[in-house]
Amino acid sequence: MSKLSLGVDIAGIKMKNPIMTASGTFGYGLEYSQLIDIKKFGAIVAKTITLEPRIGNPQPRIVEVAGGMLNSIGLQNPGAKVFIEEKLPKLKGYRVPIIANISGSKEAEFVKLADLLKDIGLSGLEINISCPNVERAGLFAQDANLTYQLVKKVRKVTGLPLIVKLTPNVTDITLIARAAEDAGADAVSLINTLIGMSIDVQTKKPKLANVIGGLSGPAVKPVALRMVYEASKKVSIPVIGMGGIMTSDDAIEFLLAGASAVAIGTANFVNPNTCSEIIDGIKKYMEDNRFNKISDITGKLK
Amino acid sequence: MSKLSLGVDIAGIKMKNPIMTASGTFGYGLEYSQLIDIKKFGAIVAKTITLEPRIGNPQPRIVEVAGGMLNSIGLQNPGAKVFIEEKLPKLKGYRVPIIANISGSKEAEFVKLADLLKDIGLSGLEINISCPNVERAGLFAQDANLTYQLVKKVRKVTGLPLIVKLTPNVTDITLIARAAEDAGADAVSLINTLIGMSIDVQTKKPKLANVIGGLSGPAVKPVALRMVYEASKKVSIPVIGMGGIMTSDDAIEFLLAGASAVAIGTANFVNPNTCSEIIDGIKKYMEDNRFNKISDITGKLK
Amino acid sequence: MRTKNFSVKKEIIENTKVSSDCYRMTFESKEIAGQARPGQFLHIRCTESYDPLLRRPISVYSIENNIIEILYKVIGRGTGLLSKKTSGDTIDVLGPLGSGFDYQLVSNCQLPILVGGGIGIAPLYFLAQRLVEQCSNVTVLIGADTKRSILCIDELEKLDCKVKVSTDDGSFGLHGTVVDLLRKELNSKLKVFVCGPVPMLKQVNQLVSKYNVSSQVSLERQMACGVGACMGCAIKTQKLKLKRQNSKGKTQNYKRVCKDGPVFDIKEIVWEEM
Amino acid sequence: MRTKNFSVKKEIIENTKVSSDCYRMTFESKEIAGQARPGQFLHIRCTESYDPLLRRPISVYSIENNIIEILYKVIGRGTGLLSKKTSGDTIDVLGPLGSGFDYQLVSNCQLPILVGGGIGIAPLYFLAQRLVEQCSNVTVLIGADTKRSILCIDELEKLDCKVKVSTDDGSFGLHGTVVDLLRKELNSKLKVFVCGPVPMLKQVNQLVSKYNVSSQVSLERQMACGVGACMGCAIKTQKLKLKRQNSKGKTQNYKRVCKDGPVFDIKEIVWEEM
Ligand SMILES: Cc1cc2nc3c(=O)[nH]c(=O)nc-3n(C[C@H](O)[C@H](O)[C@H](O)COP(=O)(O)OP(=O)(O)OC[C@H]3O[C@@H](n4cnc5c(N)ncnc54)[C@H](O)[C@@H]3O)c2cc1C
Ligand SMILES: Cc1cc2nc3c(=O)[nH]c(=O)nc-3n(C[C@H](O)[C@H](O)[C@H](O)COP(=O)(O)OP(=O)(O)OC[C@H]3O[C@@H](n4cnc5c(N)ncnc54)[C@H](O)[C@@H]3O)c2cc1C
Ligand SMILES: Cc1cc2nc3c(=O)[nH]c(=O)nc-3n(C[C@H](O)[C@H](O)[C@H](O)COP(=O)(O)O)c2cc1C
Ligand SMILES: Cc1cc2nc3c(=O)[nH]c(=O)nc-3n(C[C@H](O)[C@H](O)[C@H](O)COP(=O)(O)O)c2cc1C
Ligand code: FES
Ligand code: FES
Repeated sequence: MSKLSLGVDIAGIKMKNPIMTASGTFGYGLEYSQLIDIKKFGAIVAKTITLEPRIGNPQPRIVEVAGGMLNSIGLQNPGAKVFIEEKLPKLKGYRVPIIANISGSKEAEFVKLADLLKDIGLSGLEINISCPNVERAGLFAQDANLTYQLVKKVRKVTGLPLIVKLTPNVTDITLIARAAEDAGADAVSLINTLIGMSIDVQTKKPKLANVIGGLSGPAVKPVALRMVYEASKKVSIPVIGMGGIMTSDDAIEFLLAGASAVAIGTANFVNPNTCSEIIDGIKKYMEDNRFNKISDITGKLK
Repeated sequence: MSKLSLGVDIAGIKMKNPIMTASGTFGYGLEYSQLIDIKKFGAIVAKTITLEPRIGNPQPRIVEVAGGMLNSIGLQNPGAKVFIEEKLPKLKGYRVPIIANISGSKEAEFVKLADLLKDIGLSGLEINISCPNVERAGLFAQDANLTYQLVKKVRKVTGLPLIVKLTPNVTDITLIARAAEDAGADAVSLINTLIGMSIDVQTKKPKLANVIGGLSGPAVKPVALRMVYEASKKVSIPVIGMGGIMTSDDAIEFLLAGASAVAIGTANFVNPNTCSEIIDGIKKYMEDNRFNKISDITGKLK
Repeated sequence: MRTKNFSVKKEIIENTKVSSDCYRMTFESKEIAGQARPGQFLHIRCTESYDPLLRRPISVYSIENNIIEILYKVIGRGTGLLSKKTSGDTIDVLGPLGSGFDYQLVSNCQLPILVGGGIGIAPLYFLAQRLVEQCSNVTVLIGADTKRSILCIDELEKLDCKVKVSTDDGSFGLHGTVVDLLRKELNSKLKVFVCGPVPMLKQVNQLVSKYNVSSQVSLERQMACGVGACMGCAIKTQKLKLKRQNSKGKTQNYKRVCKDGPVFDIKEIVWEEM
Repeated sequence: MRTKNFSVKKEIIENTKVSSDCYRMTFESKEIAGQARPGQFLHIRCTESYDPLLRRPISVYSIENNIIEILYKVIGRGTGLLSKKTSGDTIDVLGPLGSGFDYQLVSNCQLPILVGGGIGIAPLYFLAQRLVEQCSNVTVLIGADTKRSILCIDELEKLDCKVKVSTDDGSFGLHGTVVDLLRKELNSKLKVFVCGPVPMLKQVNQLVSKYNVSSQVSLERQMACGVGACMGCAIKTQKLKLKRQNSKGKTQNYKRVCKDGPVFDIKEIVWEEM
């Protein structure tokens, strides 16, 4: 009998299992440290950082909707300097691959950030070109050409495994995923949040101060799964699937659809043990199905 | 004190209230006739018909997901002839504006259908250029240019109020809505379903025989609302809002966001009295807010 | 043979566990009681929340003095939530829906035989209630996995039905399946009414088609509307040779389990596609 | 002053209605009891379903012998579902979370005064429990809309607190608001602890800022994670002049209600933005 392993190698990032945290839902890993054993994770994706600190959007920033939530945090973050000097050293203490996630409003910011982050012991770099909560019109990831240009430039400055995080708010996700691949991305993450809105009929105002926000949670899962399925058939780099994963069965759906790893976001808020339970659940599924490795599941949809 | 009226005039269709049925969720109006008083409705939008009868997709065609459902009915319908000869005469009995909904895979089919349906006593014609369950790649409504061309051609043959039903599976809904308006549409309906997927991890097969299907129900509401909000700011024709409306508060959210009328789909399955309850709820809301007409709500988001 | 249907909210009288995973629930509804026929079902909202969202179809198990009874097995979240309800809680029901069994045809020379696999017995008990009013030779075959999960023997015997039981593990009755029981009873005078899991129905189909025995089968299918509007439950059917050809075009090949069924002539079903 | 926090599932001991819309729930948790400080809260999952999805923050109301008690008002679906739970059901709780009141500073020359509007009394009772251990002059001001909705007078009096009540309709105590009660008590030796609806908090702020009375306020904010990870609850704050300037950059202007709060110095809050 051969040995069961949950290990995966995503674009050179060696993970002991395919479970990652989704950026922005796990802070810089410290907040959950009392509640859960972070060492169990495959990788930690830190919250998006920008070159300069950002104060984010006004309140209210979150609102619950059926099967999910809308957020308009607005990339509140302490900036690259604080991340590098204060957050990262603590994160490294977990001995889990750490993936930084960066964003910006101009190509040059991404490039500068990627450059700053290249030799500081990160396992990978995710570029968030799909956050709906900053400037509305014109996410990079809504345009294949912009995506290509941006990824190409970031690629030049970093030797880190480069993950490009895509938005579901597009007509054809495969075009954007292909553009990222063509420009040299090592993996794509999908999905970021769907753009949504909610209104308080009593006050007649949007429930989010920012009017629109990003939808996440179980409500988006069918869309996310479909996009992972579509994209993974069209690119040869690994796809990291996310969007509404709450249980190990959800995670396995993404793997079957073509994901090589999955990230857990909103579920952390509902049940901080989600990641750990999913790891156990996948292991059991593999035993039940006599699978030895994650690649026995990935893309094995019948 | 002036008189409260829920009446609306959508592109020349005079409705006693802004509540319509969403195509495909109410059959041809007959199935629900025992359970509810169909005469109360603002308008009935019949299930999509095609030129020739269609048998639709294989089973399973529906699957429940968090806060919603996926369907891949595949436009099963008895064809134009049966609609005209058998269904429409019965529908007319309700003395409610009847809007036919048509689809096809080629422009010529739409044109021929529009022509067939023009002088048979319909109150309006909705063209479904956004059904995700027929041919996958290339919904008309995913391309502004195709939308423009098609609407232009249909416009030429019909004098009926022409409603164009759009898909949410696009990068920028405003471009498509504008294309429809420019081509002569009298109103746009949005949203049709979001394309989604669900997998059975035990059998490793998609839960829908057709692999992908359309997501509807409360889960899509935030996305639908955002699109109605965006589109209604960019077009001057009325927007008919739909997507996850379950309660009168939901309906009012759509009106505030910019819809001139709303359609109820999946909610009919959950609670056949939804439409009726929503009509009552809107009336109460108007009384509480001292509104006299629906246009006091439409687009009045603060 | 259409019946009227209603949308009602009723107080639950009782909701009791009757086996490891089955429950019986009763509520009063004059409307439904006045209309329901065996084989029809109720479409039940299991929660006010939007998750799970859709109603769940559950057969009418019994009607006596305007008291509606259902017998249901806890499968997933919908039925799980149903089982948590207690007397006094409200239940939101549409019904009676669907076509029901065509049991009026049973003449003296026909022997009604009811074949229920597992929870498939649920619609058959109501059928038995009505059949015993017109004939005295009602046979019911019950298949279960094991002794503990056999349902309603006592009730059926109280109706003076002839009851035979099979269990997969041989812990009660015949060691085998309900199809094995049926095989022994087969003769051309039988009029068969079946409900159960699809593999069992397929076996019954093979059996009865050999002998050309008149058989009606109650099918299950994922449903959304339950009233025939959404086409979610439509299945491929074949036209019955016996009946006059219908000229309404291709869609006549699809029938809605919720409205045209759930009971079909066994020959109508395209079994390869089930 | 960080406390450890836990994720526990516990059996509900009791869940009883205490007024027209308020409930008290108890469960045992050694872990939480060992750590919880007044002003901290629990993040409670109200249903297994995904609708509603998020947890709900509820303060610790009382701790005695490892029994945790919460007092909550039914507002919407989350608290509605909570109120349906019965003893024996399981409750899924994270906690204790947040900073809590800084009540250790109370010296002999300070008069602690607790000001609760409506359900805002919930975290204050636990504070009173702890304060009476160190001083004997604890005053509690309770504001309610009407007599029937006044909470915990008896319990507070049992702790030997001085309790004063106001009602909006004058049906009990002072005809007015709890701010009117506070106005009468004001003197510079007070140490104020407030919890209640935002309009009330704003009035308290105006009042105490005039007199420069030390005041801590417990805030509410929609929360997702509850542990400081998502930034969903972050509010704009102003640096306190008293404390050493913090050089960590602009984001220090935002603080998380769940982690840096829910208790803040009243001067920290940018009240115009609340
Ligand atoms: C006409 C009809 C009559 C029925 N009568 C009875 C009865 O008397 N007693 C009884 O115990 N069961 C009956 N069933 C089956 C019952 O509807 C399902 O067991 C129930 O819907 C499962 O729901 P769940 O939420 O518990 O399980 P889920 O976790 O939702 O699903 C478990 C399985 O049940 C099936 N299912 C889910 N939703 C539906 C749906 N809306 N319609 C059909 N199947 C679904 C799915 O195929 C799924 O694989 C009947 C079904 C039909 C179609
Ligand atoms: C730190 C803290 C301590 C609290 N302690 C208590 C307490 O001891 N007793 C008590 O009765 N109430 C307390 N609350 C308030 C309680 O959390 C809300 O009443 C509850 O979340 C309402 O949820 P619902 O589902 O019943 O209502 P909903 O229908 O969801 O919402 C009604 C209103 O409640 C607010 N709300 C909804 N979800 C949240 C959320 N996750 N966080 C904050 N507000 C929300 C919204 O602003 C909304 O307008 C506390 C809140 C906070 C932040
Ligand atoms: C509160 C919140 C904050 C988020 N912040 C970020 C972020 O900073 N950067 C990013 O790339 N994605 C961010 N996301 C998106 C998630 O990483 C993830 O892509 C999305 O939520 C879908 O996954 P889920 O449904 O599991 O949450 C955020 C999501 C939430 C809910
Ligand atoms: C079962 C089902 C069948 C549908 N069939 C059609 C159709 O035939 N034509 C069409 O234009 N839209 C169809 N739709 C889409 C609805 O009209 C509506 O746009 C969508 O479901 C969103 O609204 P809802 O969330 O209220 O259901 C269908 C939706 C469902 C759920
Ligand atoms: S469930 Fe809608 S047609 Fe049968
Ligand atoms: S609720 Fe997530 S940071 Fe406070």
